[in-house]
Amino acid sequence: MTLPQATFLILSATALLSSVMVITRRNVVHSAIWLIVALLSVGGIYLVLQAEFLFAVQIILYVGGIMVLFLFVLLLVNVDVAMRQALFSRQWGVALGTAILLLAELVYGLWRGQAQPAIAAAPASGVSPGNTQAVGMALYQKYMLPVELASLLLLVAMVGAVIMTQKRFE
Amino acid sequence: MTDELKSPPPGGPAEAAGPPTAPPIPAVTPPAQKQNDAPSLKPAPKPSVKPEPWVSPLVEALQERFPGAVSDCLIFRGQPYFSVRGEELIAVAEFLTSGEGGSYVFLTDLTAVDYPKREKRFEIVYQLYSFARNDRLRMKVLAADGEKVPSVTGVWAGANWLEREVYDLFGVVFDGHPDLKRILLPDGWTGHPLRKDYDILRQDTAWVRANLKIESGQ
Amino acid sequence: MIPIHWYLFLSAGLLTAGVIGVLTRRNVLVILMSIELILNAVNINLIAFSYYFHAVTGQVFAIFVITDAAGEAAVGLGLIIALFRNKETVNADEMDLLKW
Amino acid sequence: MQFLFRHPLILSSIKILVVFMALSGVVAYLVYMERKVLAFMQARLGPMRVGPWGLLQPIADGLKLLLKEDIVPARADKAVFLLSPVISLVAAFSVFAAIPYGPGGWTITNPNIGILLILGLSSLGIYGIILGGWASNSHYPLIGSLRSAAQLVSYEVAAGIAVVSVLLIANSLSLVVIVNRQQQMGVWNVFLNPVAFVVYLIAGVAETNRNPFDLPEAESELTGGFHTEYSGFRFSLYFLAEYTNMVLISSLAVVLFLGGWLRPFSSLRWLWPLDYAPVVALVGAGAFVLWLGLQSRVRGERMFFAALAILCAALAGVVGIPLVLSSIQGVFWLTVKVLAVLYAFIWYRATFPRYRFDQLMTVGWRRLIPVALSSLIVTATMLIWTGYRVVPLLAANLLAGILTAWMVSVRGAGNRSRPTREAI
Amino acid sequence: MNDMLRKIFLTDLLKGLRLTFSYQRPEATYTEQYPLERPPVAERYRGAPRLNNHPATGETLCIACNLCALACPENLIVVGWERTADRKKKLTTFTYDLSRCMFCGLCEDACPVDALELTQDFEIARYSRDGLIWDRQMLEEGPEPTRYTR
Amino acid sequence: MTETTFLDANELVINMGPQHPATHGVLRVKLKLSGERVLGSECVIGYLHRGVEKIAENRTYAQFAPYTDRMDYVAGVTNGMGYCEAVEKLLGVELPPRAQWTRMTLAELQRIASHLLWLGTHALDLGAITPLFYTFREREEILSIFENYCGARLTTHAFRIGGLQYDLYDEFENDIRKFCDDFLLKIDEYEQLLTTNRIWMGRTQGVGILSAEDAIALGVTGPVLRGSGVRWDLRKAQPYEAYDKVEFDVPIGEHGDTYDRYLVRIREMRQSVRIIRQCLERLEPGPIFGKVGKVIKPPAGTEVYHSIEGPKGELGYYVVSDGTVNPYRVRIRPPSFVNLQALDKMIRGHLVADVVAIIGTIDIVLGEVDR
Repeated sequence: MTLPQATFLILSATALLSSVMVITRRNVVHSAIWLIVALLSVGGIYLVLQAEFLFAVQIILYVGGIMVLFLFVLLLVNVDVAMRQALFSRQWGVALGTAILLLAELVYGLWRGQAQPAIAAAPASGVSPGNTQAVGMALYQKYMLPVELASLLLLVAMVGAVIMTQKRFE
Repeated sequence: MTDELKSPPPGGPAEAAGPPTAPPIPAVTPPAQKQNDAPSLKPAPKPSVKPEPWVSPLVEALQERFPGAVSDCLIFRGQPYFSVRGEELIAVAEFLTSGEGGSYVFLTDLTAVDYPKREKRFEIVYQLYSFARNDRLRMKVLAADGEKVPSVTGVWAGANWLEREVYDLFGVVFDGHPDLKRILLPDGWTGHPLRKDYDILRQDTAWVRANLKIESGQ
Repeated sequence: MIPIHWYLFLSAGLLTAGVIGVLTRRNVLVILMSIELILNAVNINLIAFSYYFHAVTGQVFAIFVITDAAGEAAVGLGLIIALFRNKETVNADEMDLLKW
Repeated sequence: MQFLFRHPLILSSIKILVVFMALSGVVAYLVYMERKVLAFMQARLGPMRVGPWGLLQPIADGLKLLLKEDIVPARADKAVFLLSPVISLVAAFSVFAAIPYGPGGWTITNPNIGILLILGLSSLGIYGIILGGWASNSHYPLIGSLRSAAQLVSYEVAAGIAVVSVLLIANSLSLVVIVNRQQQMGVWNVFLNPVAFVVYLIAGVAETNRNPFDLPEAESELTGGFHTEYSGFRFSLYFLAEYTNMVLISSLAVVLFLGGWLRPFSSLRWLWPLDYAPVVALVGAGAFVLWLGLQSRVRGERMFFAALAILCAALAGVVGIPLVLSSIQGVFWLTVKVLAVLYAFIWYRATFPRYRFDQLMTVGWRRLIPVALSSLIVTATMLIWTGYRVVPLLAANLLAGILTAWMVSVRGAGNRSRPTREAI
Repeated sequence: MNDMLRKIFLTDLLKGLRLTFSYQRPEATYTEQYPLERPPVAERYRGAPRLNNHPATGETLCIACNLCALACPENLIVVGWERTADRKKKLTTFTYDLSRCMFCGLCEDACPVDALELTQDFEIARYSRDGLIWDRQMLEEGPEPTRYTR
Repeated sequence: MTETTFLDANELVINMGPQHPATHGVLRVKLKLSGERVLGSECVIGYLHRGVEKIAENRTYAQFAPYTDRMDYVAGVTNGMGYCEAVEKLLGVELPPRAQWTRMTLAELQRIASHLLWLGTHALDLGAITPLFYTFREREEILSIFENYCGARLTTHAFRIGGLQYDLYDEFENDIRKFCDDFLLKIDEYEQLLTTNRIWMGRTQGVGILSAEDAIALGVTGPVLRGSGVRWDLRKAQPYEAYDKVEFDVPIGEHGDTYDRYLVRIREMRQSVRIIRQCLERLEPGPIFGKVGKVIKPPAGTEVYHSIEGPKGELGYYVVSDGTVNPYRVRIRPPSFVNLQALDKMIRGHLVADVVAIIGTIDIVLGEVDR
């Protein structure tokens, strides 16, 4: 086993374990903490994939931004009340069955697909696909329109969030 | 620098105007200089030793308006005071705050004195001040133990804590006070320490034992 | 050399965890977090393929996904705050009225 | 032996260890410096008791904190409570891996996303604060951590935008490249874009929770904010993290704006005497210490100061060796500049009152971000229009900065308009 | 104009910064290094009490008139005396409860012969109440002066 | 977690004090908050209650004087002066001029010292740590003058009923002149740090507004009242000692907010310097004690209310005599106690951070509030 492989295995184990923790913890803050761990390990996997820029984005935006927002809201709303209520919704049995079915399907499909070598071609060495500059160029030249659209989306989301959280005028 | 004091010049705009919402409060002018500008060692007039009857238009107005309610109008060292019956207290207070009554709008102090041997043992003392007249006035209400005194919080909002303090330390109950409870002593205290029959060496031993978990040292 | 399947399996695992979370939990906040898990599963796939195909497109789309996640978090959390203010609950089961 | 040092892992480990140790010492003595500088600004003497001139005070403080009882509140979330300070500290320390301390080998690592990595890692420290405040299960810490979260998120935006305008000039995310670029241009970025520098500095003060932006731990309001319930060792971790962050923000300011390890006027050859500044500084320090020793009336102190002076002299001798001199040149200048920025931080603390929370948000969102944005836009425009030329960049930036500052402050707090209270 | 300068170039803040910076000159330091350098205590300082003896004879100056005990608001002075053969009062004991003393100086004022004096010794704080009731011997000899070592 | 959170419809109750760095002692304020906004408050006091008024009934007139120093323990001189004057009024004693001028000098110095302490701690509450050290340095100078004059620094017991116990010491006038000259420069320094500072202005302007009507209705006195725009100072309105013979202005504020109260106190300090200089010029040799017997026995059945302008407001003493050596009743009208009542009015609708500013601006001393 090579070093990247070992790194990958450790990271993915952490990611999977913490994602399980996210959905099973009673305390929402603990869920959030586990989610942060999961996101960090996913970020690590980006590094293994030589996507440094994505790694940075993952940490700055996801971990440093979105999750802080999550925690902020968690502290605002009453965690205590939520903790005393039932953990799972009423149809949790059906849901769990469905999800497991989905997993089985996916695993089966992947297992079958593994046999076909077309995708699993090893990358030719040379230019790293994770070059920050390349990503930037792609974003601002080829995908200019989507970038603009995404910025518009964010703007709308921001305005929406601000308006929604305003206290109502009595 | 030394003489350049950075204060507004006297009679500046601030003095003339005041806050726009402020009531017309005249700037208080100092009274005329006393005669003994340079108090020498001339033998001063022998100071009086007892209060003298107080005669003034205000007393007359009070007696006319509230017949029988005002008594013991005395003056000592230039400080007039009089007693009011408890029933008429609010009416008298409202009259005194009005312009006609001298606009004593400022309740400086409210306290009590305990005379345990008298029939009405408590003297509730109101120190009033009038900005318009630059004058002080002392009003007293007599109350027996357990007798309720009407609260003047409606007339002077500042009486709130002062009445609580009198309640706390003398046990005088004020009728109509918004939140009459102990203020200086703990809520569970028994007794009212400023009464003359409250021994200064007597702590509330039960309270001390329950709350401080020690034996009272006295 | 890491076979691409490893990434795909990991991604499938994260996806399933996210789906389970969304479907079974009652707390809206946890549901939102589970959605983040699903989005991350997607991202792993995108970047893995981008790596194996030597194309930055996958990364670009991963960035869009993250942008989307940010928007979703902002709006979602805003909704939750508004809901909590009015109904004092963060429980999905109890949010069954179309108006309050 | 030789090949061991050549292996990147081992070399990195050694570097990490050295940086960690040095940083711990720097932070400990930063606290000493803060106390001394504050004291002098306040007509006091500061620590004088532990050791000569209180020089051993940081050690005494550390020992005291270590020996103090470590209290965990009864209804606290114990695991999170214990973990949070560690998060803060790790986040603060790990960032230093990416800071270039000097040219060539004076870096632990030089990732091509350098500045992004630093911003990302340092933003993790916030979790220590939020979770610590939450886990304490107490009102004041909770308010403190909420304030902190809001404050850090807000000011990161301003700081980020200010950093971006530097990145535009340098055309790279790598810190080493940024410094090299400043050398090539012969001028520090602060002279190209002073507006961004000011914005970054103010936002940096806010990000380190320092006066006048120290609301999350405002002692007179929140009795210490998020770390109210912390004591002893765990408190010292927070403390350490905070001061490490201070060093970090100053180091970044130096690298991004003040030429990093570069000597002042590094492009002017004829200023070569400046290269001997390390020697002069050490000799000066030795002389000062000697003077202190002569002043002292305590025998032990005199001995100590004499020894210190001799040490300084010896160091000056070692540094005077040309090879050594040229190799520590970068680190010396970096240290001097970082100390200067840190001094400014302390100076603010000695001078300013504290903002209120809504005012803090106003400053962040309504003042700093517009100014930073205008500087960013102007920088980008000027770079395209005139290229890398100092005077147009500087002039345009100043103009834009002043204009924006004027615009945002027109209806600002400085007016004698007095907001009435919000009615209930 | 001034206002604009203030708003944009933060001159108000710079003014404060200049002031604090200027305070770093060494002569601005105001600290007294107390145990190392003892500050001078005012001549009239009211500190630890002392019962004065006649400098020449060593006899106590106190005439046991008890005025100090009467003047004391806290009633902490107890003067003991006996009548000598010629009906004169003679001091036997003198206790002074320092733990209750508020150093108001009324006893000193009351003393007609300058026997009782509040001295300039201010280092009388103790960790316990023990030994704070001073007897005649203690009052005459004065407390052990505190010594500080570095 | 606790039961309530910030977003709840019902409010959060927070205890500020009695152990809180910004409540100036052992004041406890129960704050009802919605988020960080104050909905209402309740002061819980009495932690320092020592029953001073009860003690007075068990002491002689002279013996009670030292206890007054311990009420407003940062302004012992004015406290003692008020008490002595009240008893003197009860006795009908006239003071010799030298005693009057000395008392005024020291009282104004004490006013400066009290305001300095207020300024330092108030600035500290708002996060400016340095003014505290500067103001304490000047206060130290004043306290040294006190120490030289009467042998104590805080609990001075400087005056006796009927005059002065101590005549001036040799360097008295020089010390004070030098202090006055330096001090005016030092005030400029405080103002450089605070008055025009944008943060300071932002923190204090518009905060804790108290209208003149409210101030009068609540019985508020002193700089707080003057900050609300009422030009009323007992030294002018009902002069005691020899305040009618000195010139000074009574600064007032316009808006009734924390900033105005700050300015009022700063200007008052300058006015105090002005008064002190005039006092020193008038100070001439002469007797320092009025005609008071060894044993103070005011006539039976008499009573007197006398109040002075203390640093914090009207400090009144109501003394009732029954003809014995012990006062029958001494009532102390503490300015802090009455002023503190206005706190609730002033903090409603403000943020928690403003509560700190407003507590500071009232300038309370808990020793006086609780007595």
